[in-house]
Amino acid sequence: MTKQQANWSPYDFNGGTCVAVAGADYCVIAADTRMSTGYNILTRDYSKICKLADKSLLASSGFQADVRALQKNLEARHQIYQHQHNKQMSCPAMAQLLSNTLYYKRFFPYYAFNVLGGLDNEGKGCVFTYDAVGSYEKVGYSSQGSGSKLIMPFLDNQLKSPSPLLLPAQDAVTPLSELEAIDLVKTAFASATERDIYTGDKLEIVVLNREGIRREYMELRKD
Amino acid sequence: MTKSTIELPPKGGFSFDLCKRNEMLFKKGVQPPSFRKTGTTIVGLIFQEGVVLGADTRATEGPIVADKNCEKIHYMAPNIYCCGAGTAADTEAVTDMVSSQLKLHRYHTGRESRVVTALTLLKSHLFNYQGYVSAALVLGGVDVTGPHLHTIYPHGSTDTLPFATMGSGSLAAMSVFESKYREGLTREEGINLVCEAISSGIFNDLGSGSNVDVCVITKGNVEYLRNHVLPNPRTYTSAKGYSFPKPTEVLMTKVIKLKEKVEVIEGGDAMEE
Amino acid sequence: MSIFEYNGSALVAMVGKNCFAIAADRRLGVQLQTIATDFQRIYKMHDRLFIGLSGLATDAQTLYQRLVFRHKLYQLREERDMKPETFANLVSAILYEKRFGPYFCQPVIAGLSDEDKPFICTMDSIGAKELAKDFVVAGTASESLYGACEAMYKPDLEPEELFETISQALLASVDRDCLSGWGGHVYLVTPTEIKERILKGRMD
Amino acid sequence: MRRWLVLRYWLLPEPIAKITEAGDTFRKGIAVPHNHLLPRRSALPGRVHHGGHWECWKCIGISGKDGVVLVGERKVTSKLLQTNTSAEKMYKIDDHVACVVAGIMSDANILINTARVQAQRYAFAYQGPMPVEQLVQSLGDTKQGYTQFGGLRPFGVSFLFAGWDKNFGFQLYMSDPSGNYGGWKATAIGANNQAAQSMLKQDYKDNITREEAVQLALTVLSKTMDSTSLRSEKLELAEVFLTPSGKVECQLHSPESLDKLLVKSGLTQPAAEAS
Amino acid sequence: MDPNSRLVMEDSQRTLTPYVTGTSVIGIKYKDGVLIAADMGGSYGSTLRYKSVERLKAIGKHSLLGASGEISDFQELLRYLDGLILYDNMWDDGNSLGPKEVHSYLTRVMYNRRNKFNPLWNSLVLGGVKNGQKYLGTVNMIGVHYQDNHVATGFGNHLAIPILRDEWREDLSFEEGVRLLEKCMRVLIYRDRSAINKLQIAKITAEGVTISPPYSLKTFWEFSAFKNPTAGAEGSW
Amino acid sequence: MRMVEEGDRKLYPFRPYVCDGMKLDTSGLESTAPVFGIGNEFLSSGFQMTPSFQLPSATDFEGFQKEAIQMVKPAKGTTTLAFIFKHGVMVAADSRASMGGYISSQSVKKIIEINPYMLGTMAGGAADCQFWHRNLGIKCRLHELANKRRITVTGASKLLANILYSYRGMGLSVGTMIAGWDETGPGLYYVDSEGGRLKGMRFSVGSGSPYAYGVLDNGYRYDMTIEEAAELARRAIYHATFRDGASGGVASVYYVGSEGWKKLSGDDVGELHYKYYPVVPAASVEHEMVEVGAA
Repeated sequence: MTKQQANWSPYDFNGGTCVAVAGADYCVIAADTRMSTGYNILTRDYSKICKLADKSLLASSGFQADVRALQKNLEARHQIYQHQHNKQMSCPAMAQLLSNTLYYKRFFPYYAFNVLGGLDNEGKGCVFTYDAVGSYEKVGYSSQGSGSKLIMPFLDNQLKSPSPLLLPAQDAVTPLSELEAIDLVKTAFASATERDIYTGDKLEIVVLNREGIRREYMELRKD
Repeated sequence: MTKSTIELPPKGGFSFDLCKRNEMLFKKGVQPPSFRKTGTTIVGLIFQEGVVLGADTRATEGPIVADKNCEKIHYMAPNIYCCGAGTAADTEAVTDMVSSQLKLHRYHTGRESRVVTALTLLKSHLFNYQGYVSAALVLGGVDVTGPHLHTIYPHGSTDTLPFATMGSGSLAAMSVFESKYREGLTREEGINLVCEAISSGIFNDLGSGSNVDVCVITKGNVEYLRNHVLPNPRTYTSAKGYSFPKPTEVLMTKVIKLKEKVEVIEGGDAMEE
Repeated sequence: MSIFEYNGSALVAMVGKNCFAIAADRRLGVQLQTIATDFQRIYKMHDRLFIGLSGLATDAQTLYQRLVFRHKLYQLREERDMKPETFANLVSAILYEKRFGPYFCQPVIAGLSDEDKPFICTMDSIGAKELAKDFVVAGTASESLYGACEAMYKPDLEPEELFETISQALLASVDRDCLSGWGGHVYLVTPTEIKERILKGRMD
Repeated sequence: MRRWLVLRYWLLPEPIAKITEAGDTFRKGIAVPHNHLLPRRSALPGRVHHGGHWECWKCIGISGKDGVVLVGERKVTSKLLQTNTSAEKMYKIDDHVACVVAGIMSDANILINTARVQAQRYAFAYQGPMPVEQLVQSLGDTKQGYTQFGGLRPFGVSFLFAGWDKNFGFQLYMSDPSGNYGGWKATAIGANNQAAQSMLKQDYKDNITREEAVQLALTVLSKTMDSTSLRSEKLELAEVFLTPSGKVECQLHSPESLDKLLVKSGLTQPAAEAS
Repeated sequence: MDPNSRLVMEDSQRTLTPYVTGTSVIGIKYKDGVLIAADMGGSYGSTLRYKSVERLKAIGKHSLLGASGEISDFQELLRYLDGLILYDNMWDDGNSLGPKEVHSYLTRVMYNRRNKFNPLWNSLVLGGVKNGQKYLGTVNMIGVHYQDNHVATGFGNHLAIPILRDEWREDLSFEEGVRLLEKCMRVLIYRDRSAINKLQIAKITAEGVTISPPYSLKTFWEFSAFKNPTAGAEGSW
Repeated sequence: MRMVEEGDRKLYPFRPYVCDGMKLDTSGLESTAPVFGIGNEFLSSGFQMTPSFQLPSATDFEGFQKEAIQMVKPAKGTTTLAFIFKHGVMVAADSRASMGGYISSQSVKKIIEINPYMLGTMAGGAADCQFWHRNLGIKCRLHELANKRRITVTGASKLLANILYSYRGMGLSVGTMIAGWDETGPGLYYVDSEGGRLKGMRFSVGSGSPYAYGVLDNGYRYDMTIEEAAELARRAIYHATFRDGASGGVASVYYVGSEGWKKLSGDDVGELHYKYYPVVPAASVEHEMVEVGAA
């Protein structure tokens, strides 16, 4: 390590993209497994998806140390919750906890862009998307990370349903089946890998439905 | 009529008349634009009878891949080629310029160009612009004095080497060269080593990617193998393709029919169709 | 706020079977404020050559006028229209001439070359050419456009399919960008006709 | 054309010396009426003119109420000569102005290029077509410059300009090497232009239509030409007119459309000499 | 809790630049365990000031630590680790900290020192074997940590990793592993200005840790082209 | 953080900072015992229960804030408005959140329901507003429980203003309106993160406010019917979304009356535009013959 200037930065950007799509009775959470810094790849196999509770999975990208610290923090909080309430946290509850946890570091933010996917109490798929300091919103689908700007327009085009704020309310468009959602996510990531240098190597897809959690992998471009 | 400001045809070289305005904009807190950069892995090595040059084919604009299959090995002369890394426009322009100077020089001398001529022309141009024309080049060729390989840095300094790598993937490529290069490589071994070095850059450096271009220059013969290796096909295209849920709504349509111009003007009456 | 985001723009050109389409948004803004919603960003150099100019509007307009100047003289001297490849080189030269005080403008060139082979190309603001065989994008919504086109593009589309694909890609992308949108303007050019259409998009 | 010019300049330095050397005789000849302007042997290998008198290139221009016509005679001096389709004497300066040349072609090319650049500069600055008179005057100024200072020989070229603009409608101008120019209803330059001029004076009537103008021009040309019948490769015709949608257009005729025209106007035997 | 008061209290200045630094460390898993290699150089800026700096240390019975970056911070870390291992041994419950735990501990230390804006200016490679499980992880000064079959720090990421990603195999024998590491170290000696040709390779297997005495590699600098490079191209450098 | 004295270097204690000397280790009694028994203070990553803000002890706090926010680009940009009229308070807002030029969401709920009689609007940093409005809701509920009557709009806005004032200069960005109905009738306050708190009849906040004010001031009359007021509010939000790049999505309109608030409408501004300015029926396909020079 040659002599470094004094202006070291506590932050770094480790790249990667994550996507979550909620269905009627399932939730697909996917993220690539590349971790990089600057122009080189640190590892091709680092999972960005963390199981916080049986019905909540968190995918985050950004600064890996902050992401891991945030995950450990939430896992610990979930342990305490289970000790105190003798039950698992529901996904919306975890969503609020994540928002608060992010906001507590409002003046020294976790540099982590999170998307929380899971099943709510009625077993319906739900996805919450965040900015780095805790502002969150329940959505039908979302993507975060370096390739999110590439993926979002495509997801909008395929999955856009009337906004929940509409009054008189319009019923949501019929969501995709689980297989169609997985196919959509695969295409989204293949497209993002083509154009974003920080996305690639391997795609980890986690499907959460009534039966439980199932993982699937797909190779992505390695360049 | 007052002499209009537009000089035509411009006498060549750079025109600086927008600099003052741009300076004012930057002072008002506007960020200067980032130009398309070729992150790039470019290499060259000398083997028994000549030189092998190699390059990847990715051009990036920040984190976004702007061009998935660009050409980084530029023609300089029938026996000289040059790989470029750095600002894409600069590498393109400086190699084109020197290539035309070499051509005029060949007309003038009636002899085959030498690599050292190209080297000197490039380095003096780059030196004049003190690195602002940011082109990092690997110049290779075979001339009457034999095979030559040089690297040229944006500030104008040059090296003469048996094997060389440049660009953001140069370290990955250099690790392959340092561990596998030896003197007297045959043509096949040279090409394979260059492919290995470029692939090392493609897979380990984020600034490089897509395909491998190779150019083999020997006495009196050049083989430019464009997309010699295509190691990175797209991994997934959905079988059934996608339909658009909501068709596009159009407000106004205007159709202009084009027809081949009919030359004959019958009897001089105005042309009506 | 980068200089390219001052006025806001979105441009995409796409190649189909023996035809091409070039599309742009219609907004002219000053940072977040929308000034005009019918801004013309795509210009016709001649019936088989279109150029879209994104970035700083003043530079785009000046550059267009200079290109008309040079193209008109070429037409008069050569007594024929300029081929797209030649025109791309002309634009690249004009931009690179201003290397150290550049026009803040990213052109997208689309044309039918000889035997009606479609030709598209884009450049950065100092003329680094990028010849693509599928699609090229430019403007503040370029990242979204890259993603949308990459996912929606299929080779050898028929003209009407091409029009549908490029319009969907454009509208999907500008709906994710604050600085471009307010409708779309699409030119679909085949060897026999030019179809110019105004798209109905979100006006927010 | 420009590339050909540049290459030629680069490759064959030898003829330049010829012109400058010829220029000496020329400077002496300045006071002499312009028909002695050209040195004995023309410098242009491709353009051999027998007799060396350039004034045998006859041009007629007639301005009518709905269009302006320019006719230029083309001396075919040897069947070996390549008569490619691109016009030799008729040139477009801009979409709304055409001109026909009488004089040394090399000089004309320079002036035409200057005129085209002036027109585009105006269009760039004002985003509209350049008024025809302003264009002719700017070219006149250029020519005049060479007659007063600089030690350079003047351009040995006379032009007929035909154009339209929204200020004065259809216009016809004649400009000569001194830089003088004048607006005309109809005029002729080149060999026995007096004869042509007088013929025009008789037959010209004020609001002549474009078709009548074409007829008149062709008849005057055929009468004043020494060669017998009129064939399409012996002349060039350009018309400036308004399309039905009101856009000005200037059209240079191709040999085929000229043949049809000649047949229609009975100035040549039908099909006998179909080129 | 008034946010402003906390701020005033901690305005002490902290050294934020490294002084004496060790260059890259590279580690790989092999058939029986983990191999880590590091040279013995300690640079003071651009001067190769110290030539016998031990940058490989055994930690407890199951872990092996290699460190690059600021040597004094590395020594401070060793003191923390002594405390940790001592505390672990004192439980005397028949269990001892394995590589996974030590790596996690190191990550927490680095991350929290980063949070205090008083980082330990190091990049660490932590290898080990416990209950037959091989482990190889790394963590840098701001807490970025991951595991892989081959890791490197500093220049190793640029020069060694491309070779390792090409030639690493699951079933590398000890000799092959050492030869692979030596190949990487040789490239580093050629191309890294702070590397010196005096290195150690440490091995950790279920049996324990062995750290080789310092030795040098055979290097080759005699390419003929380097002797008279500008033959036929006079005027070039 | 107390560094260990030089003296006992070799016996460097593993003893936790928490209990030095003979003090009993009572940490087990606390409701959430620290997960990690030993180790020194810098190990526990700020894992206290009561929410406290972990501050970066960077020397240059402001510089660090500017950089961190620059990098993190929290969602911002909006148009909100509220006005008092004869029948109560009309509150309206758009639903777009943008990060730099990128639209992160088109469906953000910017009118926050503090309690059935009080609404808060969100403008500026989305996270700041969400968090502090939720916090304000808790405080108002506690007030009700303590005082057996609902908090007044004045009181609630003062609570928020005091909190925001305590964080002055630390980079919070909030521009909010507290609208509600209490015993004094309709109440409307504007509170912002610079510490400003204004009672008023008509406010618009956010990057789109100039455009909203234009429509609002033009159409406002005290004695409007509820429908007229709702239409005015909707129209103002629509015009703001048309002109301002950072506003868009859905125009939500709420009405606060004596029985509390009621959401009147939520209309996508995309459709609203074509309702206000219907497009002339699809123009006929014009054919235009133009000959073209030979290719």
